[in-house]
Amino acid sequence: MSKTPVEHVHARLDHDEDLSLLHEVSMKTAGVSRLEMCIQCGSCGGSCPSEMDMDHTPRTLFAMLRAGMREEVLLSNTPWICVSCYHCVVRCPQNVHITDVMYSLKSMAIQEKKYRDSSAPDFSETFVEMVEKYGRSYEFGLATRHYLKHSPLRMIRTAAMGLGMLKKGRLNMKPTTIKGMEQLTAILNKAKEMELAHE
Amino acid sequence: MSDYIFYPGCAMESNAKAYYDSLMEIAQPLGINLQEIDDWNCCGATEYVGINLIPAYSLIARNLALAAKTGQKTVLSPCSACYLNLAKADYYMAERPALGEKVNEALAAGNLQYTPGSLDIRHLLDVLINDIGLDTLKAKVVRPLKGLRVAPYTGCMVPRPDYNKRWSDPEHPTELIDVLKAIGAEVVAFPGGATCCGGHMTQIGPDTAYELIRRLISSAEKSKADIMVTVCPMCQLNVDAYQGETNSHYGTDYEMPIVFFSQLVGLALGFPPEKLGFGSEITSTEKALSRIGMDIPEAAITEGKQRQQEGLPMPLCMRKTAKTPECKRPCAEEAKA
Amino acid sequence: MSNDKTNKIGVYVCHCGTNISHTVDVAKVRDWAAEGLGSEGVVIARDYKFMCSSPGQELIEQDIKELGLDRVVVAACSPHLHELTFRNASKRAGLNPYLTELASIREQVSWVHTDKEAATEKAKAVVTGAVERVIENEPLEELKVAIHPDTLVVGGGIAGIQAALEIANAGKKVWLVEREASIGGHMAQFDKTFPTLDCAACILTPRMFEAGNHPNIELMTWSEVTNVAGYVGNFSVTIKKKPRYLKEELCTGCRICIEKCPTKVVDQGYEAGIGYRKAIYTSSAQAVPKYPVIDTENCNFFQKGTCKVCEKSCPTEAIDYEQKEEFLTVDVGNIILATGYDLFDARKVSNYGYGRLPNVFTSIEFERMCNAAGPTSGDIVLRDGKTTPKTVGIIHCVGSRDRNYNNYCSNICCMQSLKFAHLVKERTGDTVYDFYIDMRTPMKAYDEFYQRVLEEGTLFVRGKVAQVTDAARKASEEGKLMVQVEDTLIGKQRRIPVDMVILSIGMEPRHDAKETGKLFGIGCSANGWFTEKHAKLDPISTMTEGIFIAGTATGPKDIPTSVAQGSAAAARVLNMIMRGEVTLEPIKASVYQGQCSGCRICNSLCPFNAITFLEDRKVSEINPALCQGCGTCVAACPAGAISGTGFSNDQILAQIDGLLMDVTLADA
Amino acid sequence: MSKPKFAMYWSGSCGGCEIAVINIHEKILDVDANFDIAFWPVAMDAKVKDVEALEDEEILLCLWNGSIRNEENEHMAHLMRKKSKLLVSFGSCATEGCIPGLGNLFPVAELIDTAYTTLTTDNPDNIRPQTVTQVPEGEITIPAMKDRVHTLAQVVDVDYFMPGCPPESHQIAAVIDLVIEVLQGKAELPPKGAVIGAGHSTVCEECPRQRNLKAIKAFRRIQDVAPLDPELCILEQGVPCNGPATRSGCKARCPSVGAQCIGCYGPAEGVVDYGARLITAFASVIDSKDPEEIEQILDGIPDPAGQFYRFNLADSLFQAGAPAFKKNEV
Amino acid sequence: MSEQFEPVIICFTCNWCSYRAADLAGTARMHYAPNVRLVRLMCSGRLDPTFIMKALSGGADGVLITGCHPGECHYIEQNYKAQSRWLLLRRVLKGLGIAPERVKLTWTSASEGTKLTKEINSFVEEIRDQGPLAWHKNLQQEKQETSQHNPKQAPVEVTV
Repeated sequence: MSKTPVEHVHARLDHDEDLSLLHEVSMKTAGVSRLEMCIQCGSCGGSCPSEMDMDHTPRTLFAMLRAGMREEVLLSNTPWICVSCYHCVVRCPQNVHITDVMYSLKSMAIQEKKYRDSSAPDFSETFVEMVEKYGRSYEFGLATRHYLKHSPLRMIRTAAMGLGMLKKGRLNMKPTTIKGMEQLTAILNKAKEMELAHE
Repeated sequence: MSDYIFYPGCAMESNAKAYYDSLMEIAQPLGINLQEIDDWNCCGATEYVGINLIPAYSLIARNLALAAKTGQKTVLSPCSACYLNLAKADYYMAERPALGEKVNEALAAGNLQYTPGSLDIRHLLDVLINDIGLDTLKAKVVRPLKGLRVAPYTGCMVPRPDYNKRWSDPEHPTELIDVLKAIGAEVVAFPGGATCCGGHMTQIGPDTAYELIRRLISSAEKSKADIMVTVCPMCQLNVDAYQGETNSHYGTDYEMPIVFFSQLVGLALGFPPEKLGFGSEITSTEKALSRIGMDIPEAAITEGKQRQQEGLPMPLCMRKTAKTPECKRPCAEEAKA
Repeated sequence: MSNDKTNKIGVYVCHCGTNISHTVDVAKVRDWAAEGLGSEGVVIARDYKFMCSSPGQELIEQDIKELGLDRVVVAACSPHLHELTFRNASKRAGLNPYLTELASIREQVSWVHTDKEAATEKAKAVVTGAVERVIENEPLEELKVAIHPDTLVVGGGIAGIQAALEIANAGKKVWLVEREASIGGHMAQFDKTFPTLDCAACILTPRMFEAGNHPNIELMTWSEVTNVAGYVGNFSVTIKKKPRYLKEELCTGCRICIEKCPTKVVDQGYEAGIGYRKAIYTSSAQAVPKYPVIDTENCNFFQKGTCKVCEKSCPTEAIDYEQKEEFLTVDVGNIILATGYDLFDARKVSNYGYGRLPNVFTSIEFERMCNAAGPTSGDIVLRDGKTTPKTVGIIHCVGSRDRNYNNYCSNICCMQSLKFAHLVKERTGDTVYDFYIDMRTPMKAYDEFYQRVLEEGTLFVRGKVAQVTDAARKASEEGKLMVQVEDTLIGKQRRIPVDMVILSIGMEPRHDAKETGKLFGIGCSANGWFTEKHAKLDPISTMTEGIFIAGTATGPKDIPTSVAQGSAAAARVLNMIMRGEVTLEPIKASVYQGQCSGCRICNSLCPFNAITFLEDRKVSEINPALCQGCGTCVAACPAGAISGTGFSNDQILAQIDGLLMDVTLADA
Repeated sequence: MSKPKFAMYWSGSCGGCEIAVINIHEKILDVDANFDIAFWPVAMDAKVKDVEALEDEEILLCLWNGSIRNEENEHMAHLMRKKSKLLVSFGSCATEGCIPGLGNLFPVAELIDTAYTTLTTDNPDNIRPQTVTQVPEGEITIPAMKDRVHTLAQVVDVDYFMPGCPPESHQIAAVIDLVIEVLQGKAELPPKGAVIGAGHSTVCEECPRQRNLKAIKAFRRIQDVAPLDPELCILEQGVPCNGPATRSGCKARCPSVGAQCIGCYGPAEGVVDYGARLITAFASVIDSKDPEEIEQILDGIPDPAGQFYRFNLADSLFQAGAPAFKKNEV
Repeated sequence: MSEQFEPVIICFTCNWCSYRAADLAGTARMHYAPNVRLVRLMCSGRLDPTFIMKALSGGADGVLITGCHPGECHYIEQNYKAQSRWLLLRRVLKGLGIAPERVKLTWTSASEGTKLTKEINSFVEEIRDQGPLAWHKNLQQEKQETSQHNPKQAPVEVTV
């Protein structure tokens, strides 16, 4: 049975202050995350345009990271609702790389298969799959596959729009493949061998 | 003629063809010489970074490595997300040397290499303002868009987080406003000018996206704009193509067209609409265009000045105080105008 | 390296209990000193449990007397701890204190290394370095300088006024220089002062008047210091008196000229940009001195050549359009800088909309608005000048505690915000929201004031406001300012509609603090505030002797602290004056003029202006009283003509030789 | 009474010092009048064995010019030391290594290779000189090069130093006058180890140019400053002039005629390392705090080691560049 | 004792910042490599390049220069002078074939005992990688060769 957040904090504190989760996320973040510098002012949560659909504000999430609440953090929908608008980043008085931390949390959640709604991770994965296959994004393929799997109903609703896009030449039926696919694959394969966990 | 390494990005080939077409038209007369990176690949948008870090940055860096090979220094990207990704990779590879090393290790598998800091990553809007210049632009205008009320929609990923400190203000950037004024359009006060269109949420969390799209369109409506103008393929797609869904979600009947700024610049430079990709929008621009289509006055645009009449005086505009001469943000008078 | 066998050096190795001896083999170090360094002149080497104890010190004194030691090396702790102790011991035994050296084998060896063998070897090297160095040491005498009894106080805010009055009341003369037309500073702009809510004018004006009329205070307003020469006890200061375009000796302060002046301009100074003044003006009716000045940029006569209404209306013919700036040079013994602060420019935080959204005000605008003598006669109204707000939001930390702007807490903003919350409640009964990150109310009666404001019903929201916007999302938001914030105590974003927003803006160093620092030879921290000699133990002194500092020039402070510092700085100055003379550390540079080529390379290196070029003899000279002993000129002199006591080339080169002796012996 | 003996010897150097001595014109007659010239290979024939035959310290005054470049130089230095009462290190080569000292930037083999393979050398068989060669007449030897150039004082004890490349003739004349006065009992010798025939301070002391506060934003070559202000300090015009660190005594010859001082008189009195004085002096007047900008300014001094140690390398703290020690590295 | 090369490093400190940082490192019992020996100056502005050359030519393998952070100099701005001198000295060292990396400049405030410790440890490793400079040894060896010179060997009769 999973513990409530409060129980979890207590469980953690009973042992010792465990900052390993915070550090893990920090290490996995591009650039210098400065996550440990958060002063819990809430300028991120206040700035967020999509906060209304999040289960936790980014600030709360950072506090939870500090408290080592791994399950709760990874299961949170917050990173998936983040729209990458960077408002929080420019307003953060401590210059925490908030958007990039959200990306890190998503990748951790995907790795550990910890998410409540598979739609968003699937979308990202499908997108990446296409890019890895062709070297370019392939919206038509992406949209059809994603909608078919996750919201066939919406596909019907948006069919007219999609058709319009097709008609106006804004949706390519066929993917474009780059010439250097072999090179790109070699690069990505090498990249996948590496992790940015230790410095 | 200034030379730029051109990174168009995937959208320019598909849903943002209008952006591509109009850019290709206006580049020549404005003196922008574009050299497309040979065999560029997708930048990964906002998706790849959320899956696996090193591959995501390696994917971006392949483009940087290819661009650096040309020997030129400046990369021009018209797409906001591409611009941000390229700039970010360049910045973080230097800020976090471990990342830079690993990405280069991956690039080496494809016989490529990139030294962070060796390229200038610039957005089309920045190049237009700072390299070409508003004066040049104004001089080329043959059909000022007088009477067209435009809502300047810069979006997020151009002015923020602004790794290289190129933009006037992260919250209320003035660049797009200045360009639109230069081509004679009437720029309305649009408080949401740098807020979010919903990004990929139209795909994975439409309810969130509809709200953000609604805020934008209702704000543009309220400010009596005929048309919204954007610098970003994603913004254009979301506001344009998902406007119908947003309407049905909220039971509204908005009809707010949105086009790329290059399209309007093209019109002002005298190109016919059909060469600039007009007609490919889902939300029709017909009504908006008709406001300038019929009547093309020659008169120069004069900015109306409003005086403080009554009550307490407003703070001085930052542009007018000597202490911060570099300020470019809008002042009260302009906001009111 | 000198092998002057005539030296008699004593080396004393301290165990420091076991602090040193647990890692360093002190006996080995002692034996090395006695045997290995015998050829260098070491005649005695001892080790002892606690060298700094009385018996330890007596050991040294005894050896100096009995063995006739002429140099002493104590291998113990850091010189910052006990250099003075052992120098005094030598002095008691009749040896010049500067012939004693400390070798730090505790902080630099035993405490930071674990390998006993390596630590012992290093300790030997450190001791050898000290022995070689001490051979080159020279006996030094302290310098004494007489103190001029007059004092210069720069800045006529509350700290400067306080300092000037303290000194003047003690019977000593003060030159009080203020660059504005009136003294009083920022405090004169305020309405009420926290936490007691006294009216600022009621407590400040009497002090201003007293300073303006004190027989021992020479008040120089509308004046600036342009040059500082000399050194502690003997400064020569040039003051520029800007033209008021009015003969002070004729002006009665009747204010008729002000009344008659036809030109009204927005007052960006005293009225903080929300009120107006004339082209001839005083900051307020309580200005000290009472003389107005003409603002030439806005004066019809200076701009267009016509008008002269002030001249015509003046009953005493005091107006003088021809007046020029004057320069005055005064001699003083000490200087107090009380140059104050600037306010953060709220327009930089564009998400708060100041400058764009009319009903966003800064704290200083609000102070003027609250003030009964201010532009609204104390009415709290919106920018339209008439509407009373129903809901007011107050935002803390604007420009403070934020790496994008100023990365420090501005100290007074929490209390200032609470004061505003109280004033709004008291005068309008409005709903007041107070947005804070952390509530900082540590001083006397401050937290009690917070309790009072809580009681009065102000609504506190813990969260840094993300933005203030007029972009309505729904009908209920139309026409309001929306304060968007995460209420961090519930973890949800809120959009709170208000009519008026007050930004509690922080303090910044004066925009010209760097130049002022250069003028007086004092430094600024990374944030731009003046640096104290010691942040805790000597907060009102600077690195330049005879220059003291008070009030917000060193960082954000409230009024009581500024006043206390003004008094403290005055006490230090009086202390100097009473002493009559001052003793200076003998670590100084000097030019051997026979060797100086007059190349003038050193001339621009000294931040304390201690080096002068003698045009007649074409050589440079160093004023020992101004020299702070940094040694930069010594290192720079291409002719080797400048030497520095205490850290001479010979001393340092010898020390390097000593430190490397193990290597060179192994190579031989 | 026989006249005291005088000698002058020329080792690793260009011969300019000898010419400078001749340039004292009729003063040379005073030398002849007061001294018996025992050994002066440039001026008159004499054999080493004649010197060897002398009593120790029989020569009163020996002016030694030239660096210690080869084993013969060294041998002769020991010989002349033994036979002379006063040994004067005469000129820059003897005193600080001078231009030959720049050879210390390279391994000696490389120097020889360069000398015997340059374009202007006609050496089709790529021959190298050998210290010992068998010829029909027997075995002939030539002195071997030493690994580095040394100053005279690094090899033998020296009584006085006289700097300059070459020493100015008026200074030579003054020194000769002094020695004669000493001989006549009218003056006393300076303390042993003293620098004679030069000032204590540096060239600026004698330089007629106007000097002000210095704040340098760019260093330039003198030919790139056009026109050079004839009245103003050359360093202030951005030209790295070695004058501020170079011993006075030459009457500021170069700066007075519009050329920067290149430092031939070596360091001022008491200075440990000549180059260090220039490094610190030039760096101190750079008007910038930004490392990048400073680097840009420093680019204006393209060869700092050469500029600062043109004359003084062999006598500097380092005495040589690292390549000179190559053979010592495993 | 292991076979690894133990460099000797001279570290010049400023009386107001880095020397106090070293005191702090001691008081806090932070540990660092014993290869570093400190020389106290009143200010990094006192640092004469002669001292660095003396150290390197006199047996040290590396020199660490420490001073107050830019803008925090106790004597206002003398640390910038040290910076310029260091930048020029590096170029001279390079010209003499000595790796400029053997002389490093780092800013350390009085409170940065940890930073000083870190800088010392990493510099010791950097110099260890550089290997011995052995300048004094080289000069010494030559001196010995010079003085051991056998007069019998050389003289060449110069006859014309």
